[in-house]
Amino acid sequence: MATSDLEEFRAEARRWCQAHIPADWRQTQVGVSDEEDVSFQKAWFQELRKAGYAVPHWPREWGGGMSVAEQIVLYQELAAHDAPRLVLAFVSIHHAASTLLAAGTEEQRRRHLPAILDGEIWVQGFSEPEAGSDLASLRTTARREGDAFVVNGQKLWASGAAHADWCLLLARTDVTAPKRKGISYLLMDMRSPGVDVRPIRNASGEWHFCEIFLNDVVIPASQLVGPENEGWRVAQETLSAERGMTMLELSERLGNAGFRWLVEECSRARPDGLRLLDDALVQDGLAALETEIAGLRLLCRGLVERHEAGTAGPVEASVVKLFYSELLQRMMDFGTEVVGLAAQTSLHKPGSSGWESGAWALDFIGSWEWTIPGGASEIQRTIIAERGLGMPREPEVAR
Amino acid sequence: MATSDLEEFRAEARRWCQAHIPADWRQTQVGVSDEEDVSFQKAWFQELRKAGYAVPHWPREWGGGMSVAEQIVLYQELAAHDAPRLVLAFVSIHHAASTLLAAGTEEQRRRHLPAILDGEIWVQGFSEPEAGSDLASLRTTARREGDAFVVNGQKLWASGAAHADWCLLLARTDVTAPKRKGISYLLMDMRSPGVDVRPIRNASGEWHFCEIFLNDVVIPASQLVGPENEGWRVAQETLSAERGMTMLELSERLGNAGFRWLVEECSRARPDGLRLLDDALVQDGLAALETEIAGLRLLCRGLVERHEAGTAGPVEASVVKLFYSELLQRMMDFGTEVVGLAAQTSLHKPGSSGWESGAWALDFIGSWEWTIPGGASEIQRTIIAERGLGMPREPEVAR
Amino acid sequence: MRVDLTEFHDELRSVARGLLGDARARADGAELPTPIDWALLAESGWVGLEVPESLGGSGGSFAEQAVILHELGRTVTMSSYLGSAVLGVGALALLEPSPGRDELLRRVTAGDLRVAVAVETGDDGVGGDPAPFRLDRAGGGLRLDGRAAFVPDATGVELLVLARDPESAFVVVHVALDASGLHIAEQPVLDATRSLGEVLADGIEVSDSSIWRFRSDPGTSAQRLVDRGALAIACDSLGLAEAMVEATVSYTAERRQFERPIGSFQAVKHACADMLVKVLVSRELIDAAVQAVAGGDADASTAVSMAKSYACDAAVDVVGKALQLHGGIGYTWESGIHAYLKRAMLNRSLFGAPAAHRRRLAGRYGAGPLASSQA
Amino acid sequence: MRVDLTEFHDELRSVARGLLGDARARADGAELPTPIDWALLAESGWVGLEVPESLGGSGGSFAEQAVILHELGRTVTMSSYLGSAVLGVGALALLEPSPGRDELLRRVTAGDLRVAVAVETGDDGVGGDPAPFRLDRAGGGLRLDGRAAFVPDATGVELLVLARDPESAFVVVHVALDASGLHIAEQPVLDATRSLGEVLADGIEVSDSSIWRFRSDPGTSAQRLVDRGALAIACDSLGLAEAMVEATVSYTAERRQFERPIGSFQAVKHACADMLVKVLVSRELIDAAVQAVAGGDADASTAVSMAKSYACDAAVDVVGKALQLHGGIGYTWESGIHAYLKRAMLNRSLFGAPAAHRRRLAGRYGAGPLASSQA
Repeated sequence: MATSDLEEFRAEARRWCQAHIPADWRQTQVGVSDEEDVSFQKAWFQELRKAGYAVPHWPREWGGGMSVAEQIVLYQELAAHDAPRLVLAFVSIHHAASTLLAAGTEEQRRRHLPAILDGEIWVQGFSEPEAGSDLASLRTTARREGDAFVVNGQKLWASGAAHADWCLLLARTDVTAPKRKGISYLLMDMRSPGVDVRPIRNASGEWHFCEIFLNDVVIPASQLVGPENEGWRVAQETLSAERGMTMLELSERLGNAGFRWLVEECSRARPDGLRLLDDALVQDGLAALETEIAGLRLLCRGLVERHEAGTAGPVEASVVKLFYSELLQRMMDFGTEVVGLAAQTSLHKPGSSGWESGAWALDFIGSWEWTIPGGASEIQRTIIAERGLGMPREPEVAR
Repeated sequence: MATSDLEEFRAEARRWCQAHIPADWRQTQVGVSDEEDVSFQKAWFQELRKAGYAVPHWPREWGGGMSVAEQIVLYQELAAHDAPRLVLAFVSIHHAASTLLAAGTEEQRRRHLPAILDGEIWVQGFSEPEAGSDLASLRTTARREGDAFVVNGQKLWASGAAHADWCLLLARTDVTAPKRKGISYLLMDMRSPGVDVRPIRNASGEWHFCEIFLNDVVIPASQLVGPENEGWRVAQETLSAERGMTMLELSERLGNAGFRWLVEECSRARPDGLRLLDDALVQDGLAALETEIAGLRLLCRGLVERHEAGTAGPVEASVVKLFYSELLQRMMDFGTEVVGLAAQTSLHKPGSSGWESGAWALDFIGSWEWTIPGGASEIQRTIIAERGLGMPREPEVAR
Repeated sequence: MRVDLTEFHDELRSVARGLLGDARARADGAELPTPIDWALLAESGWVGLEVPESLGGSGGSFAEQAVILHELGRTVTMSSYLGSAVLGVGALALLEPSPGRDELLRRVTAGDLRVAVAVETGDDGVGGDPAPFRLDRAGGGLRLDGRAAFVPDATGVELLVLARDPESAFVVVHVALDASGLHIAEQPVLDATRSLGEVLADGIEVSDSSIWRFRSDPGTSAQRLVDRGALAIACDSLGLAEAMVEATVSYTAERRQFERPIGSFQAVKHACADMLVKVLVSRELIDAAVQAVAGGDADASTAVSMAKSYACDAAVDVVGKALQLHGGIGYTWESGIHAYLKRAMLNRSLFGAPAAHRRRLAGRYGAGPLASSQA
Repeated sequence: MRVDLTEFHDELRSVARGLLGDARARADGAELPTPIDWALLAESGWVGLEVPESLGGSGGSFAEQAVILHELGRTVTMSSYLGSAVLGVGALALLEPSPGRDELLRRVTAGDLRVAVAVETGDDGVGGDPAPFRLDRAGGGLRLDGRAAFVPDATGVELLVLARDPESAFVVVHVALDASGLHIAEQPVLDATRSLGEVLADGIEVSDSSIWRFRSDPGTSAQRLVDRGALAIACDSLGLAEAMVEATVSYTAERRQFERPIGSFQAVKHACADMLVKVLVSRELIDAAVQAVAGGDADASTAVSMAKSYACDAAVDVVGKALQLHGGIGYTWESGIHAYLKRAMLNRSLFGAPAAHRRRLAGRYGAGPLASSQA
């Protein structure tokens, strides 16, 4: 796409943002009930959908079709104008859609992609209590019985399961195979008998994580994605496929609203007339953060472009995830520390925010939601060293 | 000892320091030849000896006999008055002496302890090229032949070997035993035929480290320390025994001359009239360093006192070594960075200095001499975790 | 040379650990933290540790309070010990004896009532002005004005405020709770185990008998009071951090991933080693500061600033790493680690941020040679 | 959208890597670093990368120089590329054409002579005054005064100085080496691979024909010149750091301790992963700054300050960690890692310390909303 067309698109997206993003959404979304939050999220999704901005990364035939360059511009503008984040639909439009597009049957796609556009909500059912970062050691079983699988087990950390219609489920279909073999990828209707969802409270006091108990849940064999026992491979491919653009979105948010608030916070005159910004230590810390955020945004942009060109390295996504999560944590820690006692008085963050909401202390706590799941930082470092740098693997443990 | 007696001793040590420490020794010892350095060191040792300050930690019968409380005061005063360090005699008065006192025969003690007071210099011959932090995997062999051992092999990182009269040698006397068994502890005359010393240059450009090549060196069996094949145990016990007081000396030096210079350096008016100290960032960095040094000094003092009382924990010495070495490195890095281009123009540090000499960039390089040898920081952390916290050991490697 | 109280402290610690552990176990599962029974603390003699025996206390020093504070931190116990014992008893003990002061001290010690002291708990209290209130002459009497935010345990108790009198000397004013112009409001914070409040004095009429003077130099005494608060917080943070090291070592020994206990991985071990080193350094700095404060040393503020800045920074790092090493479990509300993190975060900011304390330390560098702390 | 020069850059890099690698191998074992043959660099066309084709150059931009600088850093090559090509050619290219300037540029490009530019290379050059010299009217003519320390490659070459004329505008003065009042002295530094000098002008009489003016706004041009220096150093540091990551990965794969390659230990792996991340972030920031400088972007200084502060800080950390992971071997002179560490240390301070660049970045925060760097 020529630069001028892209600049025209930027102007268009900018106008849309100015016209459609409610100026006061952060104020109105503080302390809302669960139902209000869900309805705000669904309404915002439809608003974006009308503009063609909800699923820009999907193929044109399914309602997307934006070029990568345009998507970058779109996420930059949404971030610059501090749009509400699509939290509820996140799994639906990213993991669920990319799984269906990459490995689903035509029938599965036709059943679910339009439904997602109409508001069908998905949850990811991968993690389990005993597995943690060793995701492949999952224990939930799916026993083949005629034309169906009968599933038993327990899933954990299923974010938003309480509102989900469908679940991306990994379950063991061959218990005798080595741990990465014998896992299958299934689409599970959350209204199936035997599915029991129990929200658990997290460190910030929120309830979005859930346990899912599965007790003889019957899933028709037609809801298998990819070949039986090949679910691990399918999950790996689709997990990494989407990471680039979502990381780009997050890095743009951190660099726009996130950093801007921090500077604004530090620019506010205190009762004694001084501003935090007058402190050389604060200045230095801010400049270091701005620099790292700039590095992150460039890394994300490179990842997206190289992914598109098919030249991305094997661990670029791990590098981005590691760097983003620890930078987020450091930045929120900095915000908490410099804002001081006042930061301790924000007891709620607005719904629909990103990982940075201006409630520094709460956001600092929330940052562990990035350094722990999806392969904890320790795991990412090992992946980067072994797959990226080719360093020798841990020797086999003697038994 | 009553507080008043101790304060009297402090006053005495202070008067001695004021009278005996040459005010200009740092200036005169920059860029001296190797011979001048050795003769300055030997003369300073005799000066201390006359005052009873050279080997305060030895038993009274051998020329020492100072209480731990007095030794602490002595090292505080020497550090406060920036005395030259005993570099050359370090192994002689510490490792050699404590080994002889703990595990040597009466004859060995009588042969060497008075000689050390007269200037006999010792070197430690433990490390080897292939062993590194895995000290116990040493390969130098000592074959028993009648009343003697015949030694072959190669030692590395023998600091000061070029000036040494005697060597504390670890060699393998049973090549079939597991790696920590079958090692013996020998006293080797450096003038024995077959001993070849070659200095190697280090990263700072200095030559104090040496390789020692051992080719059919004959060591009389009477120069064995402790039982044959028990050398590893002997070495472990004597290595840790001495660490407390020498670390206390180093921490007092870091807290006195080291930190004082840094503050003085930062207090000097620059051409533009400003001082580094006027920069809030520099102030913050200095205060953080002063705090950590205070913590280090208290840790060292506690280690010495608990060691004396027999209540020191198994990893206190590792904690001190790790914390000191990384603090030293951080502080020298800070000095190098804030002093800036001017720090790059000090090409030589004074002989007889401690690890902090005011030549910040050179001292920064020198700090790796602490984080690498004697069990690199990585090894210390493992020791602290496994022996101090009782964490599970690395599983056995499958072969 | 100081009297060796090690054995006495060990015993006190062991009793406190048992008692607070039991209380903690009883409170587990409650939705909100429950304050520990104040009567229990008073009966145990912990409130009056520094109170003269003649007034019902045990005539000890801050060193004994430090033991209790450490244990309260270990168990993230909710109590008004900080407000009533550390600051309340601490302030009263610094004052000239008087019937009013003696009576109040006796009753606080006995557990009959609690007391809060409104002092500056922000960065301004570190080397700046610790008194948020001032007394001015108005008509024939005196009137009190000022505002203190984040006052520990300020609601529902007797109130003392640190003020400057018309001659600018520091005094403590005992304010009647029904005084006109007094507004006290709870200030909710993320850490639900601490109760903080805002105290506003808007022209309160004050009688002479409720203005109490310090026994020693008022400036030094006022600074000591705020230093007590800072050091108390540091002791609390050390307790938090220590408990988290132990919890992490124990969790990672049990939790298995990749066919081995995760505690056998080097990354986990080295992180725990670093946590331990931070705890040990914190402990040394705090022990030294406690001795300096208990002994009334002239340079106690220096030791306090070192202990407060290092230990409170370290505790946030240590608790954060503990959360990380506990993995997803650590991030649940149920694991309780969040309570440690929130308290560590609040502790870092309360009674002066680390940077504020380092600024006070750096203030000494311009002024001639540094005293070498030998002790 | 910019022309894609990736392929051209890849080729340039590959040629440079071969050539410098060979030169490095030949120099190995020498007691002191030997400067690389200047004629070789000129013949390879590297000196004239930014010189117009009409003057014998290849008409490129800073982007091509950045490729060479990166490779010079990787191999810690001693050369006067920084002084002559980055600053010398850079300064001349910013000037109005004139016979004297054109002739000098042509001869530098051909490798016939080298040139140094005395600019402010310390913290003051970052957002402060980059010109260490001033021209004053004296009698009928002009005289030059000033002093510049740490001038790259200042000895034994033609000399340009950045000065302010009597109207305070920036100009470049071509100083005759035999001018009375000129003192040039080598300034030895720990990093033996760099040659730095002190230039002192004590009332040098200057003729009009040796005062050369900038083509564009003098203030912007002078700042660009110093920014070029800072960015060149950042490219060098990135090269150093990258080479050290590779060396460490390769060494730890070979070196065995405790019956396994040390590279299989998690502590070593995680350290290498962190080193790589720092290198990758440095690379992104440098690529962006190189584009901004090559394209003459208005906010190029911002990109340069980010690249310089991050990459030069990171390089010291990365090289230091490389030394640590090489163990005792890394600490020997023979391993050569010391040369990387010393150069990384000097780089960190030259053309503005990281803190000075961050101060320049922070200067933007007070002034209204931040421009969001998109593109």
